[in-house]
Amino acid sequence: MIHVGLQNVMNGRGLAITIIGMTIVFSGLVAISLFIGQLPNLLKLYDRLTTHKNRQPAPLASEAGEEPAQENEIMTAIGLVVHLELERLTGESQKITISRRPGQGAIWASAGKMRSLSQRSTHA
Amino acid sequence: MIHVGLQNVMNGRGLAITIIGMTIVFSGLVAISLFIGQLPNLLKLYDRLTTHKNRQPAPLASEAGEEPAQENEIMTAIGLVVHLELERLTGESQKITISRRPGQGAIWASAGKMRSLSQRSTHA
Amino acid sequence: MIHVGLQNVMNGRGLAITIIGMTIVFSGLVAISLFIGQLPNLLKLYDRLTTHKNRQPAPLASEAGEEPAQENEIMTAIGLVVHLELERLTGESQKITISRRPGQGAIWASAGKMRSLSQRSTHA
Amino acid sequence: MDMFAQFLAGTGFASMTWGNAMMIVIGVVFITLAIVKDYEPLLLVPIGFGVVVGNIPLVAGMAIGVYDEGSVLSYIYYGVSQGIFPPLIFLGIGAMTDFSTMLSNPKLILLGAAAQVGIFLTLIGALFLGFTPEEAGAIGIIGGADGPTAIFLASKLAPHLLGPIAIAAYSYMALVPVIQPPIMMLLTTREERLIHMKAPRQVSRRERVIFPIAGFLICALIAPGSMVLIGMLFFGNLLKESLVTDRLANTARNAMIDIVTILLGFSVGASTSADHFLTSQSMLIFGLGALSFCIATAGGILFAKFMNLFLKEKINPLIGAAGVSAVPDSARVVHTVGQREDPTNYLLMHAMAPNVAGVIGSAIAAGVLWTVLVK
Amino acid sequence: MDMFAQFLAGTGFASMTWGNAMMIVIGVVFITLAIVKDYEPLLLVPIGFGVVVGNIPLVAGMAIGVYDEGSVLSYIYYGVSQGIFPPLIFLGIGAMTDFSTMLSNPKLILLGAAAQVGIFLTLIGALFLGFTPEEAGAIGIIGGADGPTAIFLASKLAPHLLGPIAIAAYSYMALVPVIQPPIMMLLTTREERLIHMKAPRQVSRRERVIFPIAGFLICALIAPGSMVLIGMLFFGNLLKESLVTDRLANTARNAMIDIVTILLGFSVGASTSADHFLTSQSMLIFGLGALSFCIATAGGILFAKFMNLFLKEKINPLIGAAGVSAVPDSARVVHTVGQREDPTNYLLMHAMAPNVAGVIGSAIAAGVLWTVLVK
Amino acid sequence: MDMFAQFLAGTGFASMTWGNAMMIVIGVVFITLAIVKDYEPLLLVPIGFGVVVGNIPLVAGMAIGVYDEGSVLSYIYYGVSQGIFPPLIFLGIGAMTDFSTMLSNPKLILLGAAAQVGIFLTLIGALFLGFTPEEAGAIGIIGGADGPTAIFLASKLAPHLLGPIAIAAYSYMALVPVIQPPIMMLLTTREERLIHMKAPRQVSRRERVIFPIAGFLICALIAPGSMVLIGMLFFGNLLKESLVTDRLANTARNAMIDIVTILLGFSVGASTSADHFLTSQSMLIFGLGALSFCIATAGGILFAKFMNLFLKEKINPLIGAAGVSAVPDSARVVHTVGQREDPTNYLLMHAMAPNVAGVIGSAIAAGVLWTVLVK
Ligand code: NA
Ligand code: NA
Ligand code: NA
Repeated sequence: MIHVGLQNVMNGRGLAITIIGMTIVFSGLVAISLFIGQLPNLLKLYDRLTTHKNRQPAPLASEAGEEPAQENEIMTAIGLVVHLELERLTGESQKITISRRPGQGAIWASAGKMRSLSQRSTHA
Repeated sequence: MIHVGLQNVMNGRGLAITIIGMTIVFSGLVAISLFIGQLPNLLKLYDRLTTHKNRQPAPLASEAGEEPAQENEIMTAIGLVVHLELERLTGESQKITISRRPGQGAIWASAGKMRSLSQRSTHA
Repeated sequence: MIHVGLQNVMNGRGLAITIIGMTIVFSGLVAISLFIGQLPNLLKLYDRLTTHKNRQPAPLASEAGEEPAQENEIMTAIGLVVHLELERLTGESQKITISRRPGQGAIWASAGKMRSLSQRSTHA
Repeated sequence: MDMFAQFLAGTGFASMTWGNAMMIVIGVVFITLAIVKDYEPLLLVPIGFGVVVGNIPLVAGMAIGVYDEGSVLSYIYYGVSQGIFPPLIFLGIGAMTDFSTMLSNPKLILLGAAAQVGIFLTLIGALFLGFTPEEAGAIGIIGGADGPTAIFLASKLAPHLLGPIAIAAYSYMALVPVIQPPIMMLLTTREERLIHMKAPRQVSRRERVIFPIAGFLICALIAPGSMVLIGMLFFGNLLKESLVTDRLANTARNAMIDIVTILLGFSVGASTSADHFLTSQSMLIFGLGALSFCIATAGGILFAKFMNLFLKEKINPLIGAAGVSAVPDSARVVHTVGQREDPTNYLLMHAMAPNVAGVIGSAIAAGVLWTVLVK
Repeated sequence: MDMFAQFLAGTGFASMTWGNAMMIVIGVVFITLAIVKDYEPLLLVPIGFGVVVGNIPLVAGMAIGVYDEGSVLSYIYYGVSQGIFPPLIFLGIGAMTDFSTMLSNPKLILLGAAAQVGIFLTLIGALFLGFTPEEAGAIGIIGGADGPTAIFLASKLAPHLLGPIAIAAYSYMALVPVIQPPIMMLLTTREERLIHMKAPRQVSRRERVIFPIAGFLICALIAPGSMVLIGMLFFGNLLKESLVTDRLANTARNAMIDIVTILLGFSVGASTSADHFLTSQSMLIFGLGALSFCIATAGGILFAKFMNLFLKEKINPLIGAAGVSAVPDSARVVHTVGQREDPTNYLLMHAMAPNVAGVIGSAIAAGVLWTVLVK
Repeated sequence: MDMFAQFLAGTGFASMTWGNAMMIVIGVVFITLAIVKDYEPLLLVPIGFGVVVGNIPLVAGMAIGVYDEGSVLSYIYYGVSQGIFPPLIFLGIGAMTDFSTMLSNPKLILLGAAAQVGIFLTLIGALFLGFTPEEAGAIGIIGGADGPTAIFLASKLAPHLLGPIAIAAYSYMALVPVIQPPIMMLLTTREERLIHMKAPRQVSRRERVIFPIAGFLICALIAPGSMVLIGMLFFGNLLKESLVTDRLANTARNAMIDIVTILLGFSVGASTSADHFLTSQSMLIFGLGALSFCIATAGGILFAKFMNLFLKEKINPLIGAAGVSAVPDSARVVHTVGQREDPTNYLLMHAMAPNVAGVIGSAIAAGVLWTVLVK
């Protein structure tokens, strides 16, 4: 027979588990919170250190992600308009597009393109 | 040695299986046939009952599926033309589009959109 | 203790494996190379034989693949332009399109299309 | 250099048998038919290449082939031998099937029942020829004209015959445009073939949503053995028709069914190594399979003519031939034969009704056979 | 014709129980809610249909059901019972989750921690009612409001309760728009609900790339038991945010997660056959589950009010309710409730921060429970 | 509160070793290289994150890691340890590979054979250093510059070295743009590097359809051990070139290969826990791996120069370096080095011929090694 009662909670160390559990959950998320909060400062520090020593700023993000932005901007704007128009037409449906990375596999793609071009030329 | 002959069919209860099998296949499909045949009437009955009791007709289909049709119609027409044009261009190839449901995941989508908008604005 | 030395190579038949291995690798690729080199001639021979006997050239490729090219050509050209424009807009991203075969499943597609057409007509 | 001799003895040339060579030729013929004649290419190309792969003589002691424990092909084949792939294919088929025409003309469903007579008469034939009841059931299901159903039932009743049964089922499905027209011409008059049928009525979304649930309950309660196949078929269809699970339906009918089709076709093909496949039993199975397709076609047509005795709006009996399943090829054949007589007669949509009903019918039949014959 | 009698005895009608019938009705209700009310359709439709399938009475001696060794459903269910599917779903969720708002407002993460109190208080409640510690842990995780996490932990701690726990978790997740608003109204004043929050700052790509790696290390080192779930979540997010693995992220959040969702939902549903499911334990689990959702919601809201005691820029305490996870439904509920008071208040983006933090929080909690309670 | 102490003792911080920390740093370096330098990101990101995950110290008694029976990671790793994933990746590679340039210039195939000398000389080196023949074979295949082939052979011959071999193979493949150019400059004169090659001829569809079937038969009959890898490669290519199975080819080269790549990369990475990975053997394997890449590159270049002694139309010997496989990176490296001397020299298309031939060559070599060395 199953007994209902506080003794079960004691036997199952319910309180200990709760305290430990909430402590660890909070530890984990507080640690993440603190790390995230400091991350921009750490990155600024890293940038300053690397810029000091070398000639250029750090390569990872501000460069890779944001330098070519000026030229990308117009494209993005056009892309947005096209996207919104398409969305309007297709009634909220959203095309899933597997965008191949430019570098990766570009050779294969160009191989295919060359072939199709040369094939066409035999008839042109 | 394998013997060919009617005795095998008897031993294997071939006739019984055939009669039972065809009976059950027919039972199943006749039952489906009868159900399908009555389904529109059942639905009409259901609609009448629910309309009697309550103020509005049943929510499921006639509403959810068909009410916004007037405004969707023009979109559908445009969509069809675009689709047929694309089909003509790409030679019968058919784009598989995973259309996300408007509700589901729309938050995530909008999150992405907001981010891209604000990113652009830093350069505009 | 592991001993380093030539005796290991002898015991492991390293030289024999190397010679056999490279021989077989070369055999395989030389055989492929020779076959590929002769393939166009073999196909020409096959075409001549079949044209001699029958009225038409072989059905497989030159027909299936290239006969409708004259009419496909303009489509391909348009398609290429559209593709390149899209690529320009979307920044090298490449849409993965699952192109259904025209024959296979076309019925199902047309079933769907018919349904949607008739559905619309109830509102038009 | 005895290692070299040893290796040479291990090459395929040394241990190649005539049977292997013949099977490789058959595999190439399958691929050629698929490419040149466009017969069921999504199945014949994987199966054909699998047949070629499965007949390369193996080196003793290496785990390579479908029947070698621990080999890659054996892991892939596991989905076939345990009957896991067929229900997943049914899921995808359900997610791409439109039952509308069937819903709008329920009496055509009976044609899909009548055509299943091919299954049971072939079972009797197989018993007659000395096959065990389990084997006879697995052979009979070839007449269901439905590849996944045939593989599923064969894996449950007669795993040792799975290869020939699967190959026979898919071969004849690919040959439907060759097998059916003569029988259709033989059993119908020109007047019958000229019958035009009324356009089907519009089916509401509610009907299309309710059908997969109710249809499943009816089938599964009457024949619980059909639960897995029928359940997956109607589950896929519900994903499609509910409209709120579009993305799942899309994946089920694209990536998922494609992956399973590739693995199923290839590994079924690879299971046909000559020593397992080239037996007198296989020849009998192919003979019985051809017979079953003919009987099934005739069954559908004759039942349509029988129904016409009672109906005011006559059915074009050609569409009875679509009751065999073989979706959508047999419906297309019906359409083509009908148009040969009268180019203005569009039978395609009407033929889809018995065609999809035939899928349900043969899944029920498989459930019955499994229940009755399983040990 | 005793074979016919035998077959009839094997049909579903003969062995149908009231429990089965009730479960089938429940399955249909799930599907109906999904379609008509649009409650979590991607989960409720597969689960609902699975419930219907799982309650068709089986024929003795046939391997059909989830619990029959060698059946197709048992192979699919293996991914559930071994906890394989949940991490794969987390991979896909990671590949579609945007942590930006969380990164831009790190203090909101704490709300996602506070809401996990529902897990532990429910554990105490379950212990009180006589469940074993392992069972109590598995039941408590329902309060994490995260289906895959609940299934994962239940499969590890209390596999015999997996069905009810999974169904309870998904049911209440679907019912979030019904459960949460009254609690939110009860625990907040109108002034609090009117609080507008500052627009989040712009997050750089570097932050978004570093976060999944660093976040994983922090969580996994503090609670190694959460490694599998958290690892997959952040792995998927890295695939997304690195931008160089777009195609992998795309497949993870489309084809892969869809396939796993279909199989998981369907087989979890099919595991609820009445004899396994309709027990007094299940009723208790459903009761405790409802309780845990309420406690979790209250925990998040009250902790937000507590934080406001110390903060200059006040948090709108409504967004504390989003700390339960149930992504993205509870964030949407927060937004809706907020707009009811002030249509110009856009809480959606702010609520996403505790919402995704809640996913991490409940995965950590699951890791702790697994570590502490595993035998 | 001894439970708390017990839990603390179970956290990662307590049991973290220097080895684990070092491996985590290596994992982060992999990810960084992939993102910043764009080195093979589709592989290095999953592997790198897997390395991080695999080096979180585990709690005793919990089934989490790759080597713990019944853990989720062990199920995923099963596809690696049984060699199931590599053939599936080859299927996808076949479905995206265009063999046209190879077909149009068959003599360049020999360069793909010559570069395999790296495999066998490395095998001799490994034997010399005291590895067993099986281990030496598995290490030698690193010189094949083909990740899936290396994993496949290592899983068959030396499963205990699979981790280091896979990581070495993928690392050096990623580093091809760093390793190859100096060797290319060293072994060629400026005149040689300036050689222009004639544009390849047009290849008909028939040739492209026949090639995968005939090529498979040739390879599989000469080296049956290569059947699985080569079979899948050419099966995928047939799906692509037949044009009638487009949808299958599309799924094979998208959803399917992506899913397998994610699972393979992640679980290979996770198999590198420091105690399994940081051994003196691993260091030797990395040394031998670097050597094998250099030998393979040199082998291809020198054989091209050797062929030029007999050819009227000279080959640019740079393209010999593409014979190592590492598709398509080494072909790109050839192109880049060639353009450095003469920007009008487009070697890319020419280099693709030995590049894809190198894939076939190393699969044959793997088949030979498997046949000769398997116990
Ligand atoms: Na049928
Ligand atoms: Na949560
Ligand atoms: Na190679």
